[in-house]
Amino acid sequence: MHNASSVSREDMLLIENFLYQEAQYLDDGDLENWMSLYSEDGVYWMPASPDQTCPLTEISILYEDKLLMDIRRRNLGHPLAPSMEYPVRGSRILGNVHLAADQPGGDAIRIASKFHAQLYYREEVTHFAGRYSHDLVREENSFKIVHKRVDLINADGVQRNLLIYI
Amino acid sequence: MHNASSVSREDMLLIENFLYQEAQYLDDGDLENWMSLYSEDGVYWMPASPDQTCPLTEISILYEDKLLMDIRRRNLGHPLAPSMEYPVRGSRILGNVHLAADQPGGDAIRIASKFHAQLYYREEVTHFAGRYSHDLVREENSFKIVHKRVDLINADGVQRNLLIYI
Amino acid sequence: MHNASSVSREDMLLIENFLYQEAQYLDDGDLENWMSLYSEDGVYWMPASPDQTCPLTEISILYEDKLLMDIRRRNLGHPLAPSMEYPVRGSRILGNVHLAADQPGGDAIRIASKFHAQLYYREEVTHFAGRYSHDLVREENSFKIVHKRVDLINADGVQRNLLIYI
Amino acid sequence: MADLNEMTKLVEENRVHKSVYLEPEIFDLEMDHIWGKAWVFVGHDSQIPKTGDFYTTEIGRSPVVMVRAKDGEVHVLHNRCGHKGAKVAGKKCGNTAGFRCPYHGWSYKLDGSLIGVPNRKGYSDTGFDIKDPQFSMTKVASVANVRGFVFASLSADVPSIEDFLGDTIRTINNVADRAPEGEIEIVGSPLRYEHDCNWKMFVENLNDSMHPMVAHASVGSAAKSYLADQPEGTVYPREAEIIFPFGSSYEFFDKMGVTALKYGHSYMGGQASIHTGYSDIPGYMEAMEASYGTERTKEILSQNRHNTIIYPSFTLKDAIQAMRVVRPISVDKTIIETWHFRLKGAPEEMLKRTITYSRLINSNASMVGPDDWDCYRRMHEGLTSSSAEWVDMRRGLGEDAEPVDGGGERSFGTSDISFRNQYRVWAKYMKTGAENA
Amino acid sequence: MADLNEMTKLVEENRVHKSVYLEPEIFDLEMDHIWGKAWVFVGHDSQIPKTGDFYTTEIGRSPVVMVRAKDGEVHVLHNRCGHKGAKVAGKKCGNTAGFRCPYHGWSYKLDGSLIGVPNRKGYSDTGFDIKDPQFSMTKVASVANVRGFVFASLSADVPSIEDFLGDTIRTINNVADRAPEGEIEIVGSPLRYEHDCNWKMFVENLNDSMHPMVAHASVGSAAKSYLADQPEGTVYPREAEIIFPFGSSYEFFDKMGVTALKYGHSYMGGQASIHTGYSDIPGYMEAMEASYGTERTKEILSQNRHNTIIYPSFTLKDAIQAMRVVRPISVDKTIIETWHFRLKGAPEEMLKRTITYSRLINSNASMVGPDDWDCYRRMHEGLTSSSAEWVDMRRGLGEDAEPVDGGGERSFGTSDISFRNQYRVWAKYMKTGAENA
Amino acid sequence: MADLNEMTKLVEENRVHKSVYLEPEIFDLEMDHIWGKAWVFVGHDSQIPKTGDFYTTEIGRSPVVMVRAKDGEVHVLHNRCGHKGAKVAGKKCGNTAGFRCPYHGWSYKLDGSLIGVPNRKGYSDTGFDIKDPQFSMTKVASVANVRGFVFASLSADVPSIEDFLGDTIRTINNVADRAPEGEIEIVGSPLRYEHDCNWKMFVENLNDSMHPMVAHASVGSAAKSYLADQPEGTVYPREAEIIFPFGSSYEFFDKMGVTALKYGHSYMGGQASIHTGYSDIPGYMEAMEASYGTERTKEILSQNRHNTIIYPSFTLKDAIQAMRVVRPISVDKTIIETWHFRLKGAPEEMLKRTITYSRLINSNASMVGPDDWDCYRRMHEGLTSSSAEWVDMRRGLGEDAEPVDGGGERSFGTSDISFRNQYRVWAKYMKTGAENA
Ligand code: FES
Ligand code: FES
Ligand code: FES
Ligand SMILES: [Fe+3]
Ligand SMILES: [Fe+3]
Ligand SMILES: [Fe+3]
Repeated sequence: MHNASSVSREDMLLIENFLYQEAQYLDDGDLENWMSLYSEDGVYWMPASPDQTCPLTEISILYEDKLLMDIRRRNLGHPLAPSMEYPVRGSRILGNVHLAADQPGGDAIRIASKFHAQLYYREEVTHFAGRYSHDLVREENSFKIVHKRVDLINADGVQRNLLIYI
Repeated sequence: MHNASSVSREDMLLIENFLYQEAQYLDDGDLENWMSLYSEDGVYWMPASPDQTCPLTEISILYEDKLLMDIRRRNLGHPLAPSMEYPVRGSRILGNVHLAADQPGGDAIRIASKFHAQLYYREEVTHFAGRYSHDLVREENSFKIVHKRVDLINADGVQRNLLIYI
Repeated sequence: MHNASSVSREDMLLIENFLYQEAQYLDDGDLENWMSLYSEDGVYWMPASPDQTCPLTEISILYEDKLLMDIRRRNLGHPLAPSMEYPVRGSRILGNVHLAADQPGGDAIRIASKFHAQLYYREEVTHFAGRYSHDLVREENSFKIVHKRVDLINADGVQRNLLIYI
Repeated sequence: MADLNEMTKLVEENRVHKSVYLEPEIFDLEMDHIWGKAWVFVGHDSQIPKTGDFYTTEIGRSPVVMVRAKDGEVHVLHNRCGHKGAKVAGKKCGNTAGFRCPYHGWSYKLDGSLIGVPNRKGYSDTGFDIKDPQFSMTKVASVANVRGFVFASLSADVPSIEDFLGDTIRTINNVADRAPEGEIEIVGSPLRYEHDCNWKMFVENLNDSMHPMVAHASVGSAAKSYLADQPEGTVYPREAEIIFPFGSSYEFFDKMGVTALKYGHSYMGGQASIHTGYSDIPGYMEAMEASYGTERTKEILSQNRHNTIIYPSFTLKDAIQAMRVVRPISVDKTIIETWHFRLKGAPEEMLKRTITYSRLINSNASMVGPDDWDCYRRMHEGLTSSSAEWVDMRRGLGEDAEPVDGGGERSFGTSDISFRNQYRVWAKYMKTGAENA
Repeated sequence: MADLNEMTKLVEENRVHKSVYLEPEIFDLEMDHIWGKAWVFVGHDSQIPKTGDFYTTEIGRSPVVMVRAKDGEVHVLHNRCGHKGAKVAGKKCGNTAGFRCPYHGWSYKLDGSLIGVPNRKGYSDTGFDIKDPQFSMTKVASVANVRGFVFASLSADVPSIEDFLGDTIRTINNVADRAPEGEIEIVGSPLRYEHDCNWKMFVENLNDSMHPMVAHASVGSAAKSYLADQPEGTVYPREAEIIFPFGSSYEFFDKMGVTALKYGHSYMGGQASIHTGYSDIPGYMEAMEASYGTERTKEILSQNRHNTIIYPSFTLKDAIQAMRVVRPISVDKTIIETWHFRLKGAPEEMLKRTITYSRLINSNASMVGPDDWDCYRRMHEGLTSSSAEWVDMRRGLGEDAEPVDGGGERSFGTSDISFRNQYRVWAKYMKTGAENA
Repeated sequence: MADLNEMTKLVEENRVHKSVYLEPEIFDLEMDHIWGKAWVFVGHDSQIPKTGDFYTTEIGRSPVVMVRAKDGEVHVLHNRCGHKGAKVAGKKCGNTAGFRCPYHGWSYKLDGSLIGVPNRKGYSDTGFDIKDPQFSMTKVASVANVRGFVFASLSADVPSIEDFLGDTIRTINNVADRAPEGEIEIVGSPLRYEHDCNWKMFVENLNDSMHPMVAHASVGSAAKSYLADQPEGTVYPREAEIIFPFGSSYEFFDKMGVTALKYGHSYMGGQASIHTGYSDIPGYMEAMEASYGTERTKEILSQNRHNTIIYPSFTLKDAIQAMRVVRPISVDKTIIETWHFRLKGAPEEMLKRTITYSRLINSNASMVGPDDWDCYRRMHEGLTSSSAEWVDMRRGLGEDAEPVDGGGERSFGTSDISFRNQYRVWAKYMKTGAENA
């Protein structure tokens, strides 16, 4: 069980750069390398309402394991997909990165941060904002994501097309 | 009187986390804890024009001491307020945090930063951007805010509803 | 040729503050001081398409050396310019600052970052987002910018007036 | 445009005029003549189980609130204050002892009747009567509750709900019968997905079985290529079971058939649908047979309809516990809400499969929904062309559709018959309203 | 819609048709028939104290510039270049020796007359005459300056400003008389607050005293609960003095009364207003009596009007040094500007109280303004309902309003009489324009 | 508004009515009567060098695709699927073996003819004919290729391209002749710059030589002040060479002259333009003379036209290798695309100068473009004024323009003759379409 003191400043810097790397892969649409940051049982979750507790019995915008990540990787930019005839370009900014108050327990560290993302698609820029919550486990001299939760401020609001992870 | 050298890297990190904490409380609409970050004579100021010098003899968008903060805390989400029937959800990002060039003098440190905030309210996301200026005094091993100034880039522009501090 | 290890944490902090300073000068419309951050042969480039390789034989949104920076400095806010009768106010946030994977070679360090900028002009806020790439050379105990590349996510999209560097 | 007789000229036997998708004036007329006349889906009463529970939505452009009154009855009220017309309930849903307008404090009972007028003496000798309906939150003209599915019409002059639903009621019943306890229950908040298209493009698409194997080919091939890369004997994941049927052959869909019904309704399949192949979920059959016995259970599960359309506002499937609600916003904006429900008495696994299905198919971030979105949007982009005035819908006109017992006409699955049926009814509505549609 | 005779049908004795708030065509007509005919508030001449000072704004949809000319006279000019029509002055305010259009450089004197045309020979033998008004920045047809308050009308065919203002001039005079030096002075830039509603909803609300104790109840109760938690004998803060009156009783407001005047104007109170209870500010009485003597001072301070409405564009109070300007943008967008001023010769403390008041009540971030905003918005949301066509305004119709000296009719404070008065005038304007309104 | 006879009333000899810039209905009519009738620039065939290369754009509101077919021929097709009208090609440009609609998979040859209809048997006995043009991606009615510049008209009833272009063809030829190989080649993607103005304001401005020395004065003075601060004998930078001519005197522009042509076209200069003073680029003359010989080279380079307008959609210069395309979006939105090209066989330095020029003048971030933008926007802001109905264009009416060989009338450079010419033609188009314009 982690607390602020148990994560060294060096580790926080490593973690920040690790999160920047993840954002960079998504900005570049490089899902192959992006997936490699997730552990085998890693999961990406974007709830469809604030404070949603269960991804299995309530609908989410996204809830994907590596199986679906891999299918999505193969689908991204697919020549047969009408929606994929247009590029998606992104710029994600993370801020306020800090050790989360609520820790998952076990050997995972939960890092909370705020994000603003802008995606350009079909001549239109869409804004996304909210809170990231990354559960990380140490691996060699880096980390793996076992769980990433993305809480949009408008999770239960009207949504537009989303073709890649935020 | 402070200058860059007089604030240690350790303190800057503490300060950054302190500011992130403040943003987090506002994102969560937790005004009770948010107020606790302000000193007894702490003040929050959002001018209605750039370079406004006096909050008393010129109109501001917000200029509140702890008295008004406390009334606002009690009003937030009040069942009798038409405007409060809808949640406000926010994501505030601070960037470019640095020791301000102009220091207030006395034992306060002025920290300047940039912010982008998005608030979701009534099915609509509103963007706010500008500059924060926090005057902080050390208290035990943390800080208190004695003065926070929020300069919107459109301070003198047309404003929409604002139901919580930025 | 630089790699992550070759830039000390102290330097990264100096660099971050250097980049914040640049953003601050632009937010303030202070082109005189902004220019002083560029080396004599310093260049600012905003391509008109993603992956544009040549600024000379393909059109760019901006490609300016110190000559043009200086003319622009003198033009900014010029009383004879119809477009300059209105102020431009900005808030630029940099995030994900890190040593770029691709290094320019020589004694320059390439720092990559993400930016979100909002400019208020003519009663309207315009959003800009994308990736910064700064090539820096050390000078005394600071740095100079020899090359700054600004890749907008919508570089090849429809553009609106832009009266100052992003 | 505003001339109603013009409307019928926009629909011919084998095509419709592009203006039905593009003209704001026509959209305005639809709001009155279709959405103001037809029975429109409002919600499911399991959203408001307790007294005072309410849910707010719109019928066309009219804000309404569905509320559970003391007597347990479900009311659908106009969400408009009888004083100066402010919208009374602002929340999506909640629970209250009664309604109170936040502007001047007029208060209403859960059935919408006005009970409180502050400082009332100001109305003496003005002809004001607290009982006068004009001052209440009036009840929506027609309301019906079918197995918990609440439909309402802004018009009093409507066919009976039984006549209106016709054979689609068998889909509704089947959906509920599939619950061992014979009841369903809405779970969680919906997906709300904004489409930059006219509402009718979405409705047509529901029974358009010429598009899945083309517009949704990519996700299927991505899944196949993924599986191809897996080691021998990898267990076939549920996701594949959900994704692959979208790549079913034309023959498969043609055999499934499509049935066009009165009032613009239609459904695909009957005995078989793209969901027929789903693997059984442990414990479900047992629970069903315990409730219904073997015979009835077989009977219930033998019905397999894919996308029953209850025109213009609603669609559901038998085999998947999700329903979609059409919310027209403007001539080129439509919000599609997807709601999910539990089959009471069934294993939670059923709900989980539905949730997985809907995330993979209906979510704005799925690998299916955005491709449909894109096709609708392309229609808007293409129809602005000066090169053509009409949209063709002749497919299947060459074959005689055979009558189906329970009503309607059945044709091969990839026929345009459901489109033609929708527009025949559309033209009638636009000319005269529901009664003779 | 465009048929003017239709307009009068939208207003009945005890109600108005919802289309007056919702129809873009009606808004367009209002721009011509009301905002193009009535006297509209432009600004206060203390905004432009020095020669060459200018301030730009709009009258309806016409950009204008208020400018101080050499002779010290205040002109209101159409902010439109006589050449190709470009807006000449772009800034909100500034100082200049003359106006120069930045497109082709035509230049104008501060009174709008054209004095410079570059490369002029190109106009020889074209009938061009530099004196021809069509080439100048023409003066707005009617302009009047009342104690520094500048009103203008786009129409030449208007009643005299005295006739137009009628008894509201006593509010203007009182506002200025409350300055020991008899003059006020605008301070700082205004609050500019965007409302997603029709401008008339805001104007009605100004004399709607049925709403404060309901729509603004929360901030009062929050303040009370705060005070309850304070130790014994905590000094009663000024903020409470400002907030609590919004919770005043119906009786209080009824006693205050409301007076409806010619041309749609009205005001509440007279002897008493919600500001009557304000504590005195040290030094103010002394300054007043030094200027006016005891008698006259008492007389001045005895007038207490709350929200005098000068229809359609302007409202001010006697006791608070703030004025609000109505800026209609579209049928459902209205910008409200709140300006603040100093009473020349009064203690700075007076200004500070006004600033505090306005921040607490008028700011877009206050705990009062957003609740009004929400009520207007809810009216838009509710009025789209197909369930009703009319908005009721019968309150007080049962009592005979008594005539007031100085003109107008007075009724109890919570009567709808000011609304009815506004719409009676609205209908006249829409039919014929100001002259016979 | 929709009455076409009204249109001619909006244009008088020396002025036009402001509604031509402000009225959405008029914009809609323009889309049909001008952009639907005139020859409109589509693209340059060097954008699609190889078989299967395509480029998508719009003619007015019609999406089209310019494509290189097997035979090397360039087709301009309606980018609309013959099935249900979806836009087929979504990319800005690309290469393909044929077109395939992503909705239901209908496929087309590069000439637009339909070749694939999945599950086709559903169309048996429906009168469906794969050869029927209504099911194809139809060819745009009129297409012409002039030295690689592709023009098209949505109407078949058009004048010949030669008749239409008239003397502007000499600009096109000169632009290509300036390439030693006699051919140009588009380089890179364009600048796309959104203007909040009516498209006609931009078109007028192209030959408005009363504005540069005023609207663009600031950048020139900034450059001068910069140079003044440089040490003696600083080399005169190319940027100055580009910027300074915008400050040229009225006399200079008057001497340059402006020539108005049939169909609304016009150009400035002839022998001299603001680009005449450009320094030579090493190697260019040699390359030209090697190709053309001295005489012909001199002849080619002696032609100097500044901003030839091919009304309504296109403008180019002789001496700068950039062309601008007008894309009207709505009554107050216009996208200006600037494309750049290489003179085949010329030193790369020529291209570099053009790129520098365009960045300094045409970019949305230049110190020139935003000032033009601002002037157009100010016209919109000013024209809403109720104080005037007309926009004056009388300048130069006093002088008799003399006929020019090659057609058209020439007047002094700062005359409004090109505006008057544009609106004379505008009125004809609006009344009747191109044939008699
Ligand atoms: S509008 Fe509802 S109480 Fe007045
Ligand atoms: S438009 Fe003002 S000078 Fe031409
Ligand atoms: S719309 Fe193109 S194939 Fe159906
Ligand atoms: Fe589909
Ligand atoms: Fe109020
Ligand atoms: Fe120009």
